[in-house]
Parts: sequence; C-alpha cells; structure tokens
Amino acid sequence: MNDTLLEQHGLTRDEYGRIVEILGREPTLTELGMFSVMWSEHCSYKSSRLHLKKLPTAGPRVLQGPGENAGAVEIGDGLAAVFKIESHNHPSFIEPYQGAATGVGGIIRDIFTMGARPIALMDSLRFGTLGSPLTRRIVHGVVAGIAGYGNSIGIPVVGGEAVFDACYAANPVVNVFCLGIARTDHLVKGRADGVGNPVYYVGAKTGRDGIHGATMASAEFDEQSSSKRPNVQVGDPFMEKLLLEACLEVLRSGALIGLQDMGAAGLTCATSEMSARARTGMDVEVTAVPQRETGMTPYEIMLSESQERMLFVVKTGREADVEQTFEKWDLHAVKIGVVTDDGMVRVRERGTAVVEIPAAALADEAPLYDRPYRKPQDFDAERALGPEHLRPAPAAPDVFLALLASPTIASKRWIFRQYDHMVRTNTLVLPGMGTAVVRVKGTKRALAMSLDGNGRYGQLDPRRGAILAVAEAARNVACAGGVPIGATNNLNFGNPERPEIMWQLVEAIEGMAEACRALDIPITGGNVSLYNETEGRPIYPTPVLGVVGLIEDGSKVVGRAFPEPDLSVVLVGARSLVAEIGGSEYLHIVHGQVRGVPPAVDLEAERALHRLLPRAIQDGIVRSAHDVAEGGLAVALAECCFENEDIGVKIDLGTLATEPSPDEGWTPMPADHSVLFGEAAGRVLVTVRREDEAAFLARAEAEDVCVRVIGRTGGNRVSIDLNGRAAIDEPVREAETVWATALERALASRAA
Amino acid sequence: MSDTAATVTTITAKVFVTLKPSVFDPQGNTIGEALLSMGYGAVEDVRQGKYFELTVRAGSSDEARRLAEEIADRLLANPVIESYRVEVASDKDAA
Amino acid sequence: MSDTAATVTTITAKVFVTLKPSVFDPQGNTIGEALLSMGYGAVEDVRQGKYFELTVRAGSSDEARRLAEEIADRLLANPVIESYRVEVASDKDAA
Amino acid sequence: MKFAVVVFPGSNCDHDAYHAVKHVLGHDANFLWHKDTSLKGADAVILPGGFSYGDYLRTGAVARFSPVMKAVAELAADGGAVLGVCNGFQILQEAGLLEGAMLRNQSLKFRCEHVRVSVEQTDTPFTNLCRTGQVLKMPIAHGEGNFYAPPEVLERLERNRQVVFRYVDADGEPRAAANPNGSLHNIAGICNEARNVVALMPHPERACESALGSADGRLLFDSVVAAIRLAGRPAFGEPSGSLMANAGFLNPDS
Ligand SMILES: Nc1ncnc2c1ncn2[C@@H]1O[C@H](COP(=O)(O)OP(=O)(O)O)[C@@H](O)[C@H]1O
Ligand SMILES: [Mg+2]
Repeated sequence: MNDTLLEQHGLTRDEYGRIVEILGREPTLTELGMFSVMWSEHCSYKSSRLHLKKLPTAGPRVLQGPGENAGAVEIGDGLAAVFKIESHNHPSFIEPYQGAATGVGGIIRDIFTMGARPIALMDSLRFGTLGSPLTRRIVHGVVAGIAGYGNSIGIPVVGGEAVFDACYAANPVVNVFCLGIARTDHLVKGRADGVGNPVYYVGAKTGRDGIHGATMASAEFDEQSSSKRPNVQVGDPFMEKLLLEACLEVLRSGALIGLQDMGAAGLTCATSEMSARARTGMDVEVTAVPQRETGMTPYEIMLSESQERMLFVVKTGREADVEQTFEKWDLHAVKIGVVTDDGMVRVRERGTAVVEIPAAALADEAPLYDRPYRKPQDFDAERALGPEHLRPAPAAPDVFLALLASPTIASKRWIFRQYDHMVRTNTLVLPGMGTAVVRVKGTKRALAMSLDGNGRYGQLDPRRGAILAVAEAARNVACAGGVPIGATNNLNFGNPERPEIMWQLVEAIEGMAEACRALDIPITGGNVSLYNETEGRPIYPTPVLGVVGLIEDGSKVVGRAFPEPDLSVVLVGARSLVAEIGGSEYLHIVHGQVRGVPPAVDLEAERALHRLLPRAIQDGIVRSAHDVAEGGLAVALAECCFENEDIGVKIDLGTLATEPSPDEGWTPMPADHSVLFGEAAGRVLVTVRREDEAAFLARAEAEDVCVRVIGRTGGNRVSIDLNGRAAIDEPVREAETVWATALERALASRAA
Repeated sequence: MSDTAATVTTITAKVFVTLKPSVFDPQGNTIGEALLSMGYGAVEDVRQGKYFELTVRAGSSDEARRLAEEIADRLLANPVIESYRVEVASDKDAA
Repeated sequence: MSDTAATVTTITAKVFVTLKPSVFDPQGNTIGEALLSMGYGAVEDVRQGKYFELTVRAGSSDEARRLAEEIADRLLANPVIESYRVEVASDKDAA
Repeated sequence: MKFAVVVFPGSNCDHDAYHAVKHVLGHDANFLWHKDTSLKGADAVILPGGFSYGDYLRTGAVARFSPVMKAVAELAADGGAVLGVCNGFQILQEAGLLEGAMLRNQSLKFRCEHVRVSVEQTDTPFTNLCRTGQVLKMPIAHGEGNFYAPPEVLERLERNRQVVFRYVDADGEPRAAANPNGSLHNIAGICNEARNVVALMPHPERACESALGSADGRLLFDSVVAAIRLAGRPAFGEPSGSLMANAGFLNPDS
C-alpha cells in the first residue's frame, strides 16, 4: 500500500497498520475505502470522542441517548420527542443550495428512521459579512436550499438563528435541527437483529456522487478544494417525502426490525453500524444494489453518498407486505442481503466475497485520539480590553439604531419568510414572534425549542461560550413557558490537529457539560464538525445548542412582543444594571473590537429562572417574555415593541450609582452604554398586568430571582430614561423600519 | 469589418444549461417516471435543463457568442454541477 | 422502411419550452437586471425557459419527433403560458 | 357531510386539511389516494397543498394525470363542490377545471406569511356565509402563486364574477403593496363558470384555529357544509361504505 493511496484516503501509516492487524492481512482497495470513510473524523469522532464522554446524557425522561440516529426524550401521553442536529458546513460552501438542501434531507432521515414523524426544523446559520458578493451568494443559496427542501417535503422551519461575522466568510456554518414525535413503543433503532432476516435497500439509485464526502468534511479547505467539487449531490425532496411516508407506514405494520439511512459513508456506514449495534453481521450482494450509472465497482457502490437511500431489516416472512407498501408509494424495495451471526460485514460481487471486515472494527474501533491541547500563550493578552481599544462612542440613540441595523440583530424575516413555517398546523409561536413552539396534536402539550450559540463568546472564552450557549437556549425555551428536558449540540470548530483548536474544543465540551449538569439538561445527541478553517484561519469556536422544552398546556404559551399597553415591564434576573460588555455586539459594531471577557453565568440563578418562568407563564401571570441577548437591554426592549401592534414602552432605569461590572472591575466607557447595550447573561424582560405584579414579584422572591420593575408598555416610542434624562427616545415605527429592512438591504446584491 | 464602422445589430444568443452527466437529475428522473406511468414506455431517459434567450447588441455573431459565454459562465450556469452550451445564429442569419 | 422491418434505435429529442412572448417572465427579467448591474449593458432582454432531452426508442427520427411533440403538448408545456419547439437530429445523424 | 382529501405523491397539506375539517370542525373526512378511481361518496372534495411530484416540472403538471382526477372532473361537471388550495389550485388549472396558470412569484422567492384577502363573490359553495368585501386573514406558502391569464380570459373572469378572492391591504383595498406574488388583478382565488369549483392560493385549512393566528378560514368550510345541507343534495358518486378501505394506510395523526 503506497503512501499516496493512503493519503488519498486520509489514513495515516499507523492507522493502516491497525487495519492490517484487524484483518490479519492487507486490505483490498474496497476494504481500504470502507475503513477510510468509517475512520474519518466525520464518522468516527476520533478527535472528540474521548471528551464527548464528559457530557451528561442520562435523565429520567431520556429514552435514547447518543449513539443512535437521534436522541429521544419522553414527553408524556406515551409519546417521545426525537431530535438531533446535523451540520452541512463544507458542502454548503462548495455548493450553497444543494449543500444546505441535502443537509436538511439528511437530518430528516435521521428522525424518521427512529420511527418518528418529523414535525419541525430549525436552522442555525453563520456567514461572513454581507459586504462580500461571495457571502451574499452563499446566503441566498443556503436559505433557498433549506427552503427548497423543507418546503417541498412539508416540514416547517419554525425557528433558527443567523449570525454574520468575517470569520465565517470561507467557512459558513449550516446546522439544521429536526424534531419528530414517536410513540414510545414504536421507537425503532438502527439495528440488524435476527440472524437470517433479510436486508433491504430502498430509495434513490446509487450513483457515483458524493464518494468520500465524509472524508472531505474531515479536511481543511485549500486551493484544491474546487477539485473536490464533483462530490456535490443534488437533493430530491420528493423522493424523500415518499420514503418518509412509506417508512412510517411500514414501521406501523410492525414488520420492520431496524432502519437506517445511508448518509455519510453510505452503505458502508449503514451495514457496519446496524450490525455492530446488534452484534450481528451482514452479508450483502453488491450487484443487487440499484445503480444509476453503469460499470460501478464495489468500491464505488460501498462508498457512494447518493442521497435519499435507506437500509432496513425485515422480519422473515413479512417481506411481501413490506415490498407492497413501498410499491404503493412507487418505491421499489430490493433485498440485497441477510443478517448473519459472525459479526462480519461481507460484501459479495456476484457471489464472491470482496470484503470481509468485522463490523465492530469499522463502527466502533476507529482509532481514538487524545490529541494534544494547549491554551495559546498570548491568549489572555490578545483578548484583554482596555481604554486604548475604544473609540469615542457616538451618543446612545445613534448606537441604538446602529445595533438595530446590524444584520446579526436585525429582523430575520427575509430568511424565515422563505420557509414554510406553518405547514402541519402546529406552530403556535411563529418565527419572529418569540421562541418557536409547536403543539403536539392529540395532547394538550406543546414543545418549545431554541438553537443558540455565540461564536464571539467562544472565541474569547471557549468554556464560557459553551456555558452561555446552553444557558441562552434553555432560557429561550423557558421564556415560552417550557421546562427544558433535553438538548442536542453541534460543535463547529477548526482543525483539531492544532493544539490551540483542540484546547477550544475541550474547553467547550467541558463548559457544556458543566452547564447541562447544573441545569439538569441531558444531551441526547449531537454532531461534531471540525476542520472549519481555510488556509489556517479557523472559524470562532462555535458550539450550537438545541434545547427542547416541554410545555404542559399549549394554550398558555407567550411570545416576546408586548401584547397590549399598560403592562408592567419587569427585568428579571439582573443583579445589577451595569452589564458586562466583553464580546458584545456593541463592542464589535461601535468599537470594532472582539475583546474582553464574555458575560459571566450564574447557573444557580439560571436554574431558578427556569423554575420561575414556565410556572408563571403556565399560570397565566406573564403576558410576554423575551431574553436579553445581543445588543443588550435597549435592543431587547425594542424587539418587544416590534412585530405586533407597534406598542411602545416607557422605561425608567433610575439613577446609577456607578457600580463596577463584576468581571472587569472597570467600566471603560460611558456607564450608560454598558447599561443599555451590555450583554449580561441570565436576564429576561417580562410583562405582567398591573394586578398580577405583586404576585409575580412574590414568586420571584420565593425562587430567589432578582426582579426590578422598570417601566410600562404603551405609547408609540421606545423611551428609556437613565439618570433622569432620556437616553433613548425613538418612535417605534422608525426603529422598526431600520431593524426590519436591514438584512434585506444588506443582501440586495448587485450580482443576484 | 473595421472597428469604427462596426454595424451593431441585435442578435439572439441561446444558452443551454444542463446538469453535468455525473450529477443526478431528480427532476428529469421524476418526469421520466411520470411518462412511464402515462404509457410512454419508449422514453428511456429524460434530463431537464434550462434554456435562455439573450437578446444582445453586438457587432458580430462572434462578439455575441463571446458575451453570451461570459454571461453563462458568470451567472447562468453553476459550474459546480452544471455545464452550458451557447448557440448563436451565424452572421448571415443574424443580419 | 416497412413496418415489420423497422430498426428501432435510440434517438435524442430536444424540447424547448419558453414562456409566450406576451407573458411576463420574472426570472428572465431578474437576470436581465442583474446583468445590467454587472455592467452588461449590451444585453437588451433575457428570457428563461426549460430544456429537455428525451432519449426515446423509435424507428425513425420522424417517429421520435411525433412522440416528443405529443409529450411536450400533453405534459412538458402548459399551453396557457408556454410554447414549445422540438428538435430531432435527422435520420442520417441519428443512425 | 363528507369531505374527501385527495393525497397525491408529494401532497403535504393533506393532513392539515383533514385535521381542520375532521378534528376542528367535526365533519366526516376521508383521504383518497390519487390512484383511486372513485370519490367514495364524498360531498365535497379538497385538493390540498404541497408539492405533488415535487412540482419538478411545473406545479400540478404531473398530478393532473392521476386516476382520481377523472372522478374529480366528473364531480365538478355534476355541480359538486371542489376546493383547491395552493398546489390544489395549480392542479385544477393544469387539469383545465379552472382557468389561468401560475407563474413564479415576482420576487422569485417562496413566501410564507399571513395575508389578507377580500371575498369578492359570495355565491359559491365555499363563500356563501361570507359578506361581499369581507376581509379574511389567512397564510400563504408558495413559490408560484403569480396568477396569470391572457387578457381576454382575465376580462371574462372578471365579467363573469369568477374572481372570488383578492389580496388586499388593511383597508380592504387591492393595492399593489398587498400583492405578495405579482398576481394579475391581485387575484388570490377564482371559481369556474358554474361556480362549484373554487380554488385559492392562501391556506384556509391553516386558519381554522385562533391559536394558529386566525380562524377566518373556517368560513370556507362552514360555507360548503351549509351549501350542501341547503341543497339537500345527496352524496355524489358511490354510496358511502368502507371509505378508508383504500386510504386506511394514512394515519392522519402520526
Ligand atoms: N435562520 C433562521 N431560520 C429561521 N428563523 C430564524 C432564523 N434566524 C432567526 N430566525 C427567527 O427570527 C427570530 C429572531 O431571531 P433571534 O434574534 O436570534 O431571536 P432570539 O431572541 O430568540 O435569540 C426568532 O423567532 C428566530 O427563530
Ligand atoms: Mg439568539
């Protein structure tokens, strides 16, 4: 085996040695290919697995933790919420539309292979800044691709996030989350149980597309990346819709033993993982696989990543039923093999075995790397924030409008109105109106869900960045009235072979573990996307958290907009009005700096907030709730005025005794800026009726949550008084116009 | 034709954009299946592409072709998955 | 060529579907505007249509053409807004 | 009162329509598979939204060849109530049961949002409980809803009062700013000459519960129930029977 061949397969000499050891002989080319994809970073998590073990994955509601196609959490009434997140970062850079579209297709398959009916999607997007035509093209393509696939298959995109920062220019982040509902007694696993049971293939024919996609996602981009282009695949949402309906129908019939989609690493992954999970083997005839092109070799068939294909195991004797159901949906399920008892994945070509590999070797025995990690020496110095980093700041009203116009803060309507977010008639809180909430038909319950992450925080402190991501996603869920019951995560990082990147990854995982443990939120699955860097420039460490919350009574959810005038506005969770500005959008937009320490998180206080809010909301005391995030208090207040009847707000923050910010002990700018635009974590803006104010404050006190009544809704201006004068006083209409049109204006490209 | 005296006429350039042969064409495939179920068994394969008619002002059909090719390359075709072909009526026809 | 002895070959029929001239073409229009802003002032008009390649089994190019026309008429084009044109290489080329 | 909801491969608002008429409004409802050749005793047929056959060629182009469309055409010819929503509208146009065609939205983008439409005609089975000019709030979700008809057809549609719904603004006026897709004359929905086949791009089935943002869509379904009760019309087609026999594979709530 020569070095070039190994390099082409992304395998090291050592890894090759292990393959020879496992097989007791040299591998064939097909076998080498199969090892290479299964042992790729993308499929084997060889750099992250050691650390992912630190995450809390158990809990009384967890029915399925990491390891299957998706996690599952019990939600009552004999039902489970099945959810997971997946990245398609690399393909979305190479071909934005198809890359994003096939990402949607892949995560949907992960959900329905568990026996769940997918009912909601969310997308977490990161792009470069919109001044670049390339970035604008990527934004147009990615959003259209998600829309094209999700709309066609009929699963609503109910929420998401979109962030714009130069570090993502050559490495956009496209993470898609899908949630489905299954009966707990109908959950299916990707297992090849029952020796002698037939193995079937259904869906699109296998082509040469996408061979080595998993390996591609495990390497940095460089100038040669364009030569990887033939790997691009075209999604077929119509085929997937048929597969989805047919698979769910077959699952209900009870004839199915196990089901898995053929995504990354295709047939190789499906055969080996299904066998390994059940500790069985599989014997497949490669020529029986439906093929789109002529003359395909076993190597190509085993490694193809053609989309919209499924592998499944049927109970012996039920073959005809199953075939018939698929036929009804114009799908042809074909038997390609059988479950065996010897633990081997055996691939035959016209009867002759061309591959014989222990399934476990492919699926579970990839090398595990304890990659060296190290905090960069100049890390703290590079991030320190001092007076010398600040410019003379404009007046607060100008800052306010500039922040509202920042694409990261501005309305994302341009994005979400391209998505069908109402199909299936479950969406109780629409995008833009608050945390996404979908009801569970046939029950009183509903599910709140949120995707959050802030790469800038991660860049300044990867551990705290991850803690903040968990806290924000959970807090958003609580703001709708949901109790967090489970989470999935996507870790988007650079090249783990560099110790400082590996350090970021380890810090982030440990931070996530700490926060999830403190908040009692089990992680039921996730995805790791590494090598997000181009020519040595990595993206910010970007952990994206997807938290799902259970709402007992779906008729009692609240959104973020002020629903009526004359409500009391309560700032919940703030110890002090002076807020940290490290890592804030303010520092970035106004001072051009990514510096400082990201906001501290008091996980105890956060947890108390999760106890207070859902109950108060479900008891009807709270009329609206909105998390204070990017842009701080002023922006959050404004957002509550938007997207409704343009109800304004009159706030008085009183007189500041200049309290130092807890982290820095030093307030480097006009104190009113840190009050208005600082991003201290753990804060929520709540409205309550006059008559409920006392009750709400009493509940907060009982839970030991800081509260402060800061004003009332009404009028048609966003008006914030501080130190006895109007710090901000803008008409809602005008502020809203700035905010509502900013993204579209920035995207109005010259080159469509 | 001298540079200064070039008669500028209006020429139609046709651009065909098709998926590269190696790229799966779900649209063509679905149409093919529909034709099969409608009884058109004689149709073995369908590929769907895009077709553009550009009306351009140019001094010659060669110039029109060059322009159309540049436009196809930059805007009309997605080079990652598509290829294109340009057709321009010869000068005689265009006149 | 007698009916019984007809040699059936595989013929490619090309079908072009375009919006009728009277119908506003939002896609073509948007591309036209983009081209203008990209500096292609010489482009006066852009119309976008669809292009199909049908691979059919037929005894002659005429037969292939008739088949493709029927398919275009019934399925590929919507007569309310679109018209179509079929091109088949002549028998000689096809052979 | 019996509704039938046709399921084409790629339909994705079939369950929503079923849920609305059956679970929200409490009527009898059944799915019909696109290969069914009879309507199995349905009083009214709904062609739902979605992406039949992926809408890969043209919206509705392939679905109109489905066997069930023959039965739908017969019901329509017989004066029965047929409602097309979104993709259902496009299928009815392709099938020649309604006039005009849909172009891509002028924005070239899919659009999903609540819009307002005014009810222009109340003498159809789906609008008889509305007031003329009544403004209904309903969501749209389409990429090709830009209604087009040649001038003479458009003129005839207007003259025959076949324009049933128009996109309007908050004042109830069909201004350009209220038009989400570029439709001629702000047309959101039309009917056939006999007025029994009605279709619209907005989704009334998504607007039957105030928890979803609007319950205005109920009026369309309540209207057809009233119309059929009033006409005392017996069920069309075959007598009712085991309606789910063929459609039983569809589990609406899963
Ligand atoms: N990429 C996206 N896809 C769908 N919806 C989005 C996307 N980005 C933002 N949204 C929606 O826009 C609204 C505002 O987003 P954001 O400012 O991130 O909200 P939040 O305050 O919940 O963090 C939310 O309802 C969110 O779901
Ligand atoms: Mg957010």
